[in-house]
Amino acid sequence: MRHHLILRVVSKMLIPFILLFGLYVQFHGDFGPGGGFQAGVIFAAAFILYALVFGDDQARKVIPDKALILLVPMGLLIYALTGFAGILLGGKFLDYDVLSSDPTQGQHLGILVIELGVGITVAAVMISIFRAYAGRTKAIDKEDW
Amino acid sequence: MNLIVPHLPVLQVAIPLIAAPICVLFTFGGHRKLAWLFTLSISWICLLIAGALLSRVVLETDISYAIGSWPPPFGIEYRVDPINAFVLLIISGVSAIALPFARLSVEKEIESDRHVLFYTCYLLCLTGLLGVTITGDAFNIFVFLEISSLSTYVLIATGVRQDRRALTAAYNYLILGTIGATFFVIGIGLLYMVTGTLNIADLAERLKPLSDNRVVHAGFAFIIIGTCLKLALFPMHAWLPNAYTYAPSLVTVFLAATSTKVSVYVLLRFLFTVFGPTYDFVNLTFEFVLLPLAIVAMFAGSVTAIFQTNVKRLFAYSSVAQLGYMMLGVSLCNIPGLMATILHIFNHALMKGALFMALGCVVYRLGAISLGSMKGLGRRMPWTMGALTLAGLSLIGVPGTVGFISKWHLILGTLESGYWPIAILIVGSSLLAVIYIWNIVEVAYLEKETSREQTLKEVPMTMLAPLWVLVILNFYFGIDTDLTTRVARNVAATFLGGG
Amino acid sequence: MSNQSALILAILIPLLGGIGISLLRRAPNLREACTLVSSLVLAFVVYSLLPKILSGATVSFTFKEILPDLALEFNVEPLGMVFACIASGLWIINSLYSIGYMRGNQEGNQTRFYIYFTIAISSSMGIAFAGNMFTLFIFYEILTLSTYPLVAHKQNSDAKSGARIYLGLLIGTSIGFQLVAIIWTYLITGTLDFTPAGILKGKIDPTLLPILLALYMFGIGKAALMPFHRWLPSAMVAPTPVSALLHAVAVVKAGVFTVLKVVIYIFGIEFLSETGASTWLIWVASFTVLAASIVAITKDNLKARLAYSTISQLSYIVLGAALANGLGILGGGLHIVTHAVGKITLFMCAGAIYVATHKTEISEMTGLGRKMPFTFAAFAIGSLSIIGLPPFAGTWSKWYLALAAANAEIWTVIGVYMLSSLLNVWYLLSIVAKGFFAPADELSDRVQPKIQEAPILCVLPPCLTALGCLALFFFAEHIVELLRPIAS
Amino acid sequence: MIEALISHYNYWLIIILMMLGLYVVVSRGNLVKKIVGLNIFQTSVFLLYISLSKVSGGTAPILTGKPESFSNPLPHVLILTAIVVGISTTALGLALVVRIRESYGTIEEDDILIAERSQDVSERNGGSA
Repeated sequence: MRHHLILRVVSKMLIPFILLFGLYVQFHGDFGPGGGFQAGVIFAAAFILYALVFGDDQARKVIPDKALILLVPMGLLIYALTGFAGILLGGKFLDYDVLSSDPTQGQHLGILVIELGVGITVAAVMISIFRAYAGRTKAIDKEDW
Repeated sequence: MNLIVPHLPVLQVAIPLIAAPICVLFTFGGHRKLAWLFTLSISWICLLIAGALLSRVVLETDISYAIGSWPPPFGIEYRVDPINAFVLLIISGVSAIALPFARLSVEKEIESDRHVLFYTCYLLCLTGLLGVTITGDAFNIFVFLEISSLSTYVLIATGVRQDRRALTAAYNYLILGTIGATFFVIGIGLLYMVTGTLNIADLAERLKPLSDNRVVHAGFAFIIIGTCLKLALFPMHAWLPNAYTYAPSLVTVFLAATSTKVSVYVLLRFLFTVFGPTYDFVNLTFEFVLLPLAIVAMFAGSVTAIFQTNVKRLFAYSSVAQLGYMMLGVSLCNIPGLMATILHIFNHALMKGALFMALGCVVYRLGAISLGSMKGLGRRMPWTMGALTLAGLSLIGVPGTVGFISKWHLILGTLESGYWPIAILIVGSSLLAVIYIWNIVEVAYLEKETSREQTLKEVPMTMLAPLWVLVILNFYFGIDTDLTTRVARNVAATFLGGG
Repeated sequence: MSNQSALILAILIPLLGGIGISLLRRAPNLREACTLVSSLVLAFVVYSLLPKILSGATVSFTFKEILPDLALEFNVEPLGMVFACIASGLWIINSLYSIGYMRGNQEGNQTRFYIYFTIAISSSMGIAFAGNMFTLFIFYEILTLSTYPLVAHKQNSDAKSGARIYLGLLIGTSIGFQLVAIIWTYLITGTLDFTPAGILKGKIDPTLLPILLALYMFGIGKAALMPFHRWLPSAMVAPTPVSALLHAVAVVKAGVFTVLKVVIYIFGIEFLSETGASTWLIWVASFTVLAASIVAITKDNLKARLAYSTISQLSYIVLGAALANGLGILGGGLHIVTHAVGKITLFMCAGAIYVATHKTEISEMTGLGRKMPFTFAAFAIGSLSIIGLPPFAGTWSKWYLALAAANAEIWTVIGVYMLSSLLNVWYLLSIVAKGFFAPADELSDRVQPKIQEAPILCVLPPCLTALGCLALFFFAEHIVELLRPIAS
Repeated sequence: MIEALISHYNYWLIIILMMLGLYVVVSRGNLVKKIVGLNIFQTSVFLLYISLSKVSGGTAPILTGKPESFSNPLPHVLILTAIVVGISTTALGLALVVRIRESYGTIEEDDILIAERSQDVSERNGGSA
């Protein structure tokens, strides 16, 4: 789609805002509607849009495959380690109360970290799924579609 | 110790869960071989935890663990009682025994660049199965069920290197499994609609005054059908034979020994803990749905097995029949019958684990497992075929093996309910097992070998040792039945008394 | 050596022997020595128990409770003692004979043969000493399975189909009927222990009693009651030592031994005779006796004829049990011994003829007796003993069985005994007569000019057992003494 | 009667959707269409949960300090999880379809069955020969 000028310009303008909105949904999730799942998908949407307009190879330069493989488990690890932190600090698994001296602040902190982990994993997984399909060599002829 | 012991219930699930992403990291820096070792050690840790949990619930009392310190009816509760501690032990035990066998088998059957992801999926599957078993929250069961199922579909599809039919098998399982899980979640939703709770213990309490509510009936039906699809009760077994046949050996061993058993456990949980045989509609289900289907399953599975030429598929159909035995025990709804089911969950894991592992050894050497290719194998691979024969005897239910113990209780259960024609049917279907086992024995020992098999050697020790551990357990628990019958009796009494 | 350890050793020694054999598989001489040594040690151990049992002591040993109230339990009582003595004693002679036969015939897979033989003997010991029906059933099944490789030894299509029938019938009846009967018994009585007066009395509806009895009797397929007798002729594809020891002594005797045990200790003789539940069995057994004898006459294959003769003789014992009186039990127990010694002689002779001439059909054996005098003499003695003529052992058992029938005042049964003895004369002595007196077949003489006696290890054992037939006639009183406590 | 139909219109819609989805899964031979059907089926369940959590007159479950009746947030959370499960299933299913297309050259169930049956037959003959 290299020659679709309008598309390229519009998406170049849009992508930063999509990312910003993703971050908003991510970090505002504990006060209003939002959270890691939604944010992750929005975040991934930005990268997918980029890949669609500028090509898969270009997108791979932004986030290499290796980074994705690293990011997927990273989010999960953040989640699980927060859970274990609860145990280590004397509470139960995923107990946010003990994360800080004040239980309310602990809850706040806990849910932020957890959602961050979720967001990272979801975004990385969505991009991986897209890449897994888009990156496949053409096996289907034009006529077949 | 204080850091570990009170948290054992959650560690049982959290350790394999966190191990899965860590395992992915082995893709970096040429540590691929370590993935297997890592998975193995995680499995053994899980086994230790399960053992500790079981000994605690058997000797002391049930354990309840509130995730995130949210008290039970509101937060997610992990609840360990003898039945699920027992199932936990089965799952982690099979995994711990199967993994030493896995190294060579996986190297042979799966491309080397996929090993790390394969073991990651395996760990996720383990997490899911353990989670389904340990959780005390109905919706959480669904989540873990899907974790295990999704990873199972992937694991089955990795068999594509051997045979492309693994793909369609995984696809069909995906469709049917998802329908089953969705039915299950509809049922949960309907129950939630009337009770407003998802905690199993709480659900049981709140359902008591609602036995005439039609939404409850619908929810019950959805849950039963959903789990029966997952546990492959005839006629909802269509996904099972191909899935077992074309999956890699390790996956078949693990799935055959654990995944359907976990679904049986879920069914037991809902039938007895949540609803209980005091409800009329539950009793009607036993008598008019589960009992006839179980009997048909026993025969349809065994008869189909007799005509199979692919030995893996043969045992897959035999699994359908064996699930019939388990469901028969459930539907009898008396102490020996339920004991038979619970014993058979354990015993069948031992015998099918051993059988599929022996077939895994055959695949390792031959690459194929049709009856025709096994001619004269008894001489070339005496230890493998010996193990196969002995585990087959256990499947038939020869006295001194675990199969006999469960069959004994099952027959006792039918006679106690006065269904003595069914007792004869049970006996008849075990005679069918004699036929298909003996088909294999005859081919392996009495047929002349073809020239191709002349150069065959026995599989390496690392594959034989786990196989024989399982075979010996088949006999050990056939003679020393203290542990198994004690747990089974305990559970059966709670289910029937507490319901 | 304490009594208990003797009991355990009796079951373990053959197994240890089996392990020894598998270790010595590369050295045939040592391997066969191992078989012989373990048979000797086993006989020594078993016979060391004999004086204690004669003095009325009991030896028991409980291993492990497998199912609630059902332990793996062993208990030595007179009937089991008799069975163990006869099986272990004849194993020595049969070991000698196996060596001669297997080498003389150059059979393959000899190690496997000897190993499974030891397992079969071990499970026979388990059956003999079982303290409850449950333990007995376990060893009964092990015996079936361990003899399967022996029956299928030749691995050709004949062996395969024969072994299939063998396994199918024995497993089928035992799981299909016997197991159901056992579980039924357990359900109504809560125990399966062998108790002298039986355990069923007063616990079961008398109208159901014949059904339960039928489940047991047809379930014990090894007793070869018609119509479940087909496995025995099929099993004749096995090498002759197997037919001789297992299918004339261990397996079939395990069957009738179980029948006696069930009748005495589960049902109780008194209870059975009071209710008359076993009347139908008298007729089924009588029919089997006569029908099998008649079939035997039609068989030209020597081993097949002997197999049908065995079926007929086994039903003598079942008949003794069905009469449900002390004399019947006594006669049955005695017949286990006398028939065992007689039949093993006949089988070993058949094997010796096969080794020497490779002949299996009776019609080809004309005049052989003059070339193989020892073999045929032993055969003649064995036949006479089975027919029941003095001075051979079979006389006594038939005597007691007939007395039992008279005691029960069922005269037809005496008629059956007499008629079948006449048929015995026909189908057994005709072979002897053919061997000694018929003119030799000249054609076969020309083809195979040098027929002579089989190797010494094949001829000596039948001669020994033939002498045993003679000796038992004079020592039968001891066996009767041993058995009398259970018959009263 | 009409009253019952109208007052529970959400359930009727959900049931229709559910059956439609299930029917597509069963009746279509195209593997991708099956997955679409599966998605419709799953979505109907999501709707079931969400519609049952609605409390008439309730607000969003955000604490404002004022005593208000608010809708039950729990089903939304549950369905969030279920949606994730659904996405994973769809992704995996489609991945399998891609691989099936690569090795069988078709995504029509009938053609695949024919190919598999001939494979079965050749295996059976090869095995016994």
